[in-house]
Amino acid sequence: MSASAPDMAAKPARGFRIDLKTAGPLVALALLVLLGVTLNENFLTYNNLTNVLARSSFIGIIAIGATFVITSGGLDLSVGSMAAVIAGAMIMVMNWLIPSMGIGWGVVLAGMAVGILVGGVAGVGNGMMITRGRIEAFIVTLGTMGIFRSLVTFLANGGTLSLNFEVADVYRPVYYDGLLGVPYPIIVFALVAIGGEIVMRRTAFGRYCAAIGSNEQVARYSSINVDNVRLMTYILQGVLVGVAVLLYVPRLGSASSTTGVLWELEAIAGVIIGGTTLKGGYGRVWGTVVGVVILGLIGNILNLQSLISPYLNGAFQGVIIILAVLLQRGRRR
Amino acid sequence: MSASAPDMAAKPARGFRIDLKTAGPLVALALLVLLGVTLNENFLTYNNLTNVLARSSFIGIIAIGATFVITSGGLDLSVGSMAAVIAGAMIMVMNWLIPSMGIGWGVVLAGMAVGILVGGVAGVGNGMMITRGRIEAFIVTLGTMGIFRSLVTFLANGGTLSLNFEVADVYRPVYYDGLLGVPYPIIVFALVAIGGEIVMRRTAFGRYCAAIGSNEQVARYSSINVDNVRLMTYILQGVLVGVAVLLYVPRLGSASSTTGVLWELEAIAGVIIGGTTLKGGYGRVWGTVVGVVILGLIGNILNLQSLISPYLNGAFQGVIIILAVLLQRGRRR
Amino acid sequence: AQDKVTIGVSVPAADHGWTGGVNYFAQQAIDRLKTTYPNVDFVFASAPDAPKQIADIEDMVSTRNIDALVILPGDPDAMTSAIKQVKDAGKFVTVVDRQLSISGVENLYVAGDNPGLGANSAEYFKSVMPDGGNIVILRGLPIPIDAQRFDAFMAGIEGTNITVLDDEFANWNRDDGFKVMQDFLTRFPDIKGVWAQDDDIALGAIEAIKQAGRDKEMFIVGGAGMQQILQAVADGSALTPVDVSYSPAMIATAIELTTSHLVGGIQVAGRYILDSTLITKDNAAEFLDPSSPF
Amino acid sequence: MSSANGTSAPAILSAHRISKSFGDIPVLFSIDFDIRPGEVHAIIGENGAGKSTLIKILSGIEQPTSGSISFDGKTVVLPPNGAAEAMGIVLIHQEQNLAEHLTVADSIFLGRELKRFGFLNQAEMRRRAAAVMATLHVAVDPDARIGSLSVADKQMVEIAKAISRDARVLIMDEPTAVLSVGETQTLFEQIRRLTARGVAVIFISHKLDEIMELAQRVTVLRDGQLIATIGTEALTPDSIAQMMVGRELSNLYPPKHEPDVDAPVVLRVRNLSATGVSDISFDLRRGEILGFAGLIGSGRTAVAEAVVGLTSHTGGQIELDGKPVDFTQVAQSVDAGLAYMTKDRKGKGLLLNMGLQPNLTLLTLKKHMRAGFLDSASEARALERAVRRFDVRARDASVAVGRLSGGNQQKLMLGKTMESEPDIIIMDEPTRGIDVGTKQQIYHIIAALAAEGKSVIVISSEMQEVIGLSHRVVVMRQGRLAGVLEGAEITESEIMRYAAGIKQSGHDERISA
Ligand SMILES: Nc1ncnc2c1ncn2[C@@H]1O[C@H](COP(=O)(O)OP(=O)(O)OP(=O)(O)O)[C@@H](O)[C@H]1O
Ligand SMILES: Nc1ncnc2c1ncn2[C@@H]1O[C@H](COP(=O)(O)OP(=O)(O)OP(=O)(O)O)[C@@H](O)[C@H]1O
Ligand SMILES: [Mg+2]
Ligand SMILES: [Mg+2]
Repeated sequence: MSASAPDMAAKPARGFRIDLKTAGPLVALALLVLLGVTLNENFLTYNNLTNVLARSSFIGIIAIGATFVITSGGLDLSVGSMAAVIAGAMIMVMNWLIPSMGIGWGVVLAGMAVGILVGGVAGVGNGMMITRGRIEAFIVTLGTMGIFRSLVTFLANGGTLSLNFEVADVYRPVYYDGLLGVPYPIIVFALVAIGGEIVMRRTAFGRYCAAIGSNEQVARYSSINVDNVRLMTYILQGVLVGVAVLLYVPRLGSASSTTGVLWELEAIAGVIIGGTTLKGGYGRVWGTVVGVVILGLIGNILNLQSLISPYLNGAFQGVIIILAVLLQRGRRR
Repeated sequence: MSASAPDMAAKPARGFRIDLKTAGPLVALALLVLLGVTLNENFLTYNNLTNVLARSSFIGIIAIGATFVITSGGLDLSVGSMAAVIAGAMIMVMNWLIPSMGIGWGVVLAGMAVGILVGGVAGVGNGMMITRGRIEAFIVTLGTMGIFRSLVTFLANGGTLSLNFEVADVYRPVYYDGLLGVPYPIIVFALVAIGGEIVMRRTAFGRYCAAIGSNEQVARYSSINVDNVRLMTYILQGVLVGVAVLLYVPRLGSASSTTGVLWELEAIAGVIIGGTTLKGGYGRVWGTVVGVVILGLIGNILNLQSLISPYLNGAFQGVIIILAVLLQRGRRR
Repeated sequence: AQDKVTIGVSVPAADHGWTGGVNYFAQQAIDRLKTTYPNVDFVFASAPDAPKQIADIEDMVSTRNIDALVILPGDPDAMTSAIKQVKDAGKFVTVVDRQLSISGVENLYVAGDNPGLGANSAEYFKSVMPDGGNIVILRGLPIPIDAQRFDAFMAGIEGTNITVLDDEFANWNRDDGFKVMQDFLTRFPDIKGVWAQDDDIALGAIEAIKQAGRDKEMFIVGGAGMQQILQAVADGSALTPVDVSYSPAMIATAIELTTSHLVGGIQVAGRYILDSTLITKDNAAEFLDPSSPF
Repeated sequence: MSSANGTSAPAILSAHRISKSFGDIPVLFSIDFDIRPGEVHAIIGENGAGKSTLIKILSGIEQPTSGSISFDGKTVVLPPNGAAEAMGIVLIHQEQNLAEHLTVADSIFLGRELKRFGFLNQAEMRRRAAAVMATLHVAVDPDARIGSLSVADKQMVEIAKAISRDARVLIMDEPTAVLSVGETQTLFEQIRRLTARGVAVIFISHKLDEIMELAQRVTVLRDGQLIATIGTEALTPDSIAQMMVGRELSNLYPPKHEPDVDAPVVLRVRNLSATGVSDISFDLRRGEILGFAGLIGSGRTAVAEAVVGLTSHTGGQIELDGKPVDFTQVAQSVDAGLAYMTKDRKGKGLLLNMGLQPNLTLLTLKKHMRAGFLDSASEARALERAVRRFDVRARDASVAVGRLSGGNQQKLMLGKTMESEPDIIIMDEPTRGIDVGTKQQIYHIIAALAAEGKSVIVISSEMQEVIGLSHRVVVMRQGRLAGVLEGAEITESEIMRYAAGIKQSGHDERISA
């Protein structure tokens, strides 16, 4: 409440009008880059920056989904476990298809389709329980978080599900190659971000998400089908987790009970750092992108130096996160 | 929003009037007990029940603090890490005092005082950043969660801090002994619960928490010092984490970087299962107690049977949590 | 050897006691070697999960110009291709404890013996329970190493009269060891032995057994060689008569071997298997190290 | 029944024997109602009579328990949740119904966004929003967030939203409650423009002169019963009032007791500047009722909020009983005997999800403590008192305040503020949405307060109210004090002249009486 009040008066971003609040996360990002440059001359290399962006792409894509969920006043704690289930399902299906389809892109594409499908179905499950069952999103997704996590443990029989190596070799370029020197994960991340920004700002769906998060009653009286819009946000979230996992599997080639642990926290953190309000009503996708990149850079910067004891990494992270948000809040008073 | 709407008509609990919503978590608890009895004849033994309640007391006491924080529209993700820091600090101080004070209750009492103090200070830190710094509670406590966790890892040098064995022997009874056959942790839990219930229902502070969580502006216009009340909830939370740790340390006599991991999630889950609304405005302490006991029983029941593969423990937990809440929501429509 | 040498060390975050030990011993080794070899620089990172650990080693290659990598992969299957990239970039790679999913990637493999830990424990149970009896098992986390230990143990006791009443995950954590053991004690009136697989779990279980006053009825076998347990073994405790070594100090060995290879040109290659030995009252003294936090 | 405007066109929307119960509490009993194209049909009645409930049924927001609705001559079941808008039935809710985070343009088009190639056509929506706002003479940026608007501006946005739709039946539930004369007239112009085009308008208001001016027919409800539907020409304000309340209404305003000439100044404000206002100076004497008049957004609320410490002031001095004060917390002003009642009962006044009792005592909880604990018996007594004094009508005290009728919410808020037993009370739109009968009661309460030595500031957009109650009137314009009127000068035209900037008094001329 208190934290959201300052947004009230903020003008909507028409084009990219610069105001203080908008600048907040960008300033934090800039300071972080400055810190990186000071600490290590390799920081600004093309290699390092693409590394950081590519690896931020999973969380980034998931966080873009979370931006919609949170903007409409919801929450999804299950995304990390969902990612693990999707990865597991993709790997199992691909391994299982090899005898009939042989090694090749056919198998990979089938696996990808399964990934998106499982994500969508998981989203439908979450969304239905929340909208039709009228159970708090926190509880539903806490429950499915446990359920999904168990499921992947069960499927992997407590161990690891590994993708067949030959298929993995076919699939690998999806993470490691790119177009004109830009790795695919970054391209996909960028496309999802642009698409998300457009949906949020330029479509009725985005508008409805904000309206529902701001005041559900008002949305309802404006003949918005609140339940359907809510449901859609969870499905979108599920599908985007699927997309993220499409990029994740070629990188790690395996899934286990530890895949995706705590991704939900990171995704939500990215969303909030980016300026979306946790209680709903106001969300911005590009802010989320900046938030996620900030989180990615923190990890990178910690690896650039040996000054801070690795035991204190978490403390450094915590301080930066608070400062990044302080920067955008503090300016307004 | 949708989830809180059903509260609208909820009668204020004057005395303990029974209504459907009130009954919800109790019904879930009863069903769980029934399940336990069916699965194992030892379930209802005095020993087993005191074991479960004593184990639940830490989370329970912390969750009672969380009830106030959440009722007033806040959130504290740092409680688990805070518990670890407090345990670490207590152990270090006690070990350090032995040369000067000798083995005995003196050292233990000093340790306890330190525990409460550290908890209070941590609460002040969280609360000040949230109220004075105007940073979202989610971000502040996510940040301090990392900071506290790092701190204890650093203090323990990545390993475990162990309490001197002789002092541990003096301290042990605080967890393992009891009064008239009731273990102390259960007694303390009960006292905190009764105290919490009274504060929530019968004091201005409790009323103010609900008012702030319901509508901060209205609270401000009603001459409530919103920032101070908020701050107080975080301090109360910190002190109660301290109290919980006073009971935790004598159990195993150690603290490490893994102490209290995910306690925050468990505490919040207990609060929400108990019927408090995550967005604030309505909270009940006794519900939280029931919620925490439900969570404790789920774990207990899982250990008392061999039907469910341990890989699926998480799924069972998830299903029960959702059902427990469905029970109280579903009845109202 | 070069003038200036940089060695990257990547380990999992201290999310339970044993990995806490890994972090500790890695730091110890680094501090020690830094003073011995002023021209060696170390980059140390610990990561909570596989993607983070991959990120760490990517960063070491692209921003810190490491010459060698010593890695204890948290999730070896997920890490294999990333480690292979480091190798392909011409770095010397030492893998610790956990086998990668394709062979021939690492230059040096310093291995603990997970199946050995299970098998050695099973041997002990067989020797002290020749007529069989009831035991319970407290497992770690549902990850491959746990499965290796568990499977080897179960294979070891096969054909004996030892009955496993139930097994549950205690997550290599004292609190969970306490809870699970409490409930097992509630459930089973007759338990002769407890295999806890890990000393952190064992410490929690011991408290539960003591609380129930059943410490005369059973014994408990942990693993990993934690000082607190070793001390008890050395003191001849009936509750913890033995322990099975699985020292997190193996990371230090790996760092030392790698450093001496790079600096001193000493040839190291292939596999170093560090046995999981049974620690008894007689040999406990060899393993005691009062300065270790583990 | 003969139609007032002479047309005998068939009804476009009608209700037959409509009854409604919430749970087992009946609220409406067998109501017949109809509206013809081009007609303004007013609904009046006491607070809680069931007006809002009736129009909610007529717009599909609520479903009747029994009875039927016909639209265009056909019996229909109206779709819920405002979907009836697609049929041309547009409703302005009594309680403002806007999402705080959205912009003005967003809000006006919410639920029926203009699109081009599937994407929002924001430029066009902004343009049209600006155009509608302009027809209402409201200078609000279409990109401004709703949360940053004043209550009156929000109401204008609601009106803009409604009139910008293709309405065949436009239903307005107390649209003028927070509007001043000027805005009301603009609204009426728009209503007349719409009715000329054949739009049917259902209009709810407690301001009887407005009804006389605008409506052709009037339906009177009392306690959920239909009393009568009558053509306006057969009515006088007095006869309507009598039908509503069921008794003869004596003089609405009590006689003014002039305060003693030597009564001390209890509140002295000098050169006050704060957000939205600057250089405000005035005095308030003991036993005085000081009216604050002005157009919407002229800064009356801003002055009050700065005085009590809700917002910080950037300059000037405030003296209470001769002592300089500088409140930074509302609690300080309450303790000093100065209370402020907000006009925004939904956003700032009441906790809608809580019962009557916690709402009433929230401001004064300290008075209901025994040995450090809340004394709910004492709270219950306070509620009983307030219910009697302000005639708050609720089924039972545990009902969530959000479910009370608008007027009863207002009365409860009045009760809440009076609980603090202030020596100086600032009331912002005190009779917003209150029926004439109760209004009279409240005016008498205000007069009685003044007579017993309390001082009252009444901020009101209802000119008659300011004139009828005040000993002196401060007129504000664009954040500044335009003039102070007293005695015979207090007339509608004089106030308007100052408010519109036609007349301006010298600076220190008449700060004090
Ligand atoms: N959702 C609801 N649940 C229960 N009771 C309700 C609900 N809505 C209205 N009521 C009750 O119905 C009665 C009529 O209310 P309504 O809002 O129609 O009155 P009104 O004539 O509009 O009054 P006002 O002039 O004060 O706005 C009141 O007693 C009110 O408490
Ligand atoms: N917090 C604020 N930030 C910016 N402008 C404000 C703020 N509060 C008030 N204003 C502006 O100050 C002016 C005075 O507003 P205020 O609400 O005090 O007027 P008012 O005369 O009380 O209006 P009404 O007739 O609606 O009661 C308005 O233009 C308003 O938009
Ligand atoms: Mg089992
Ligand atoms: Mg009404």
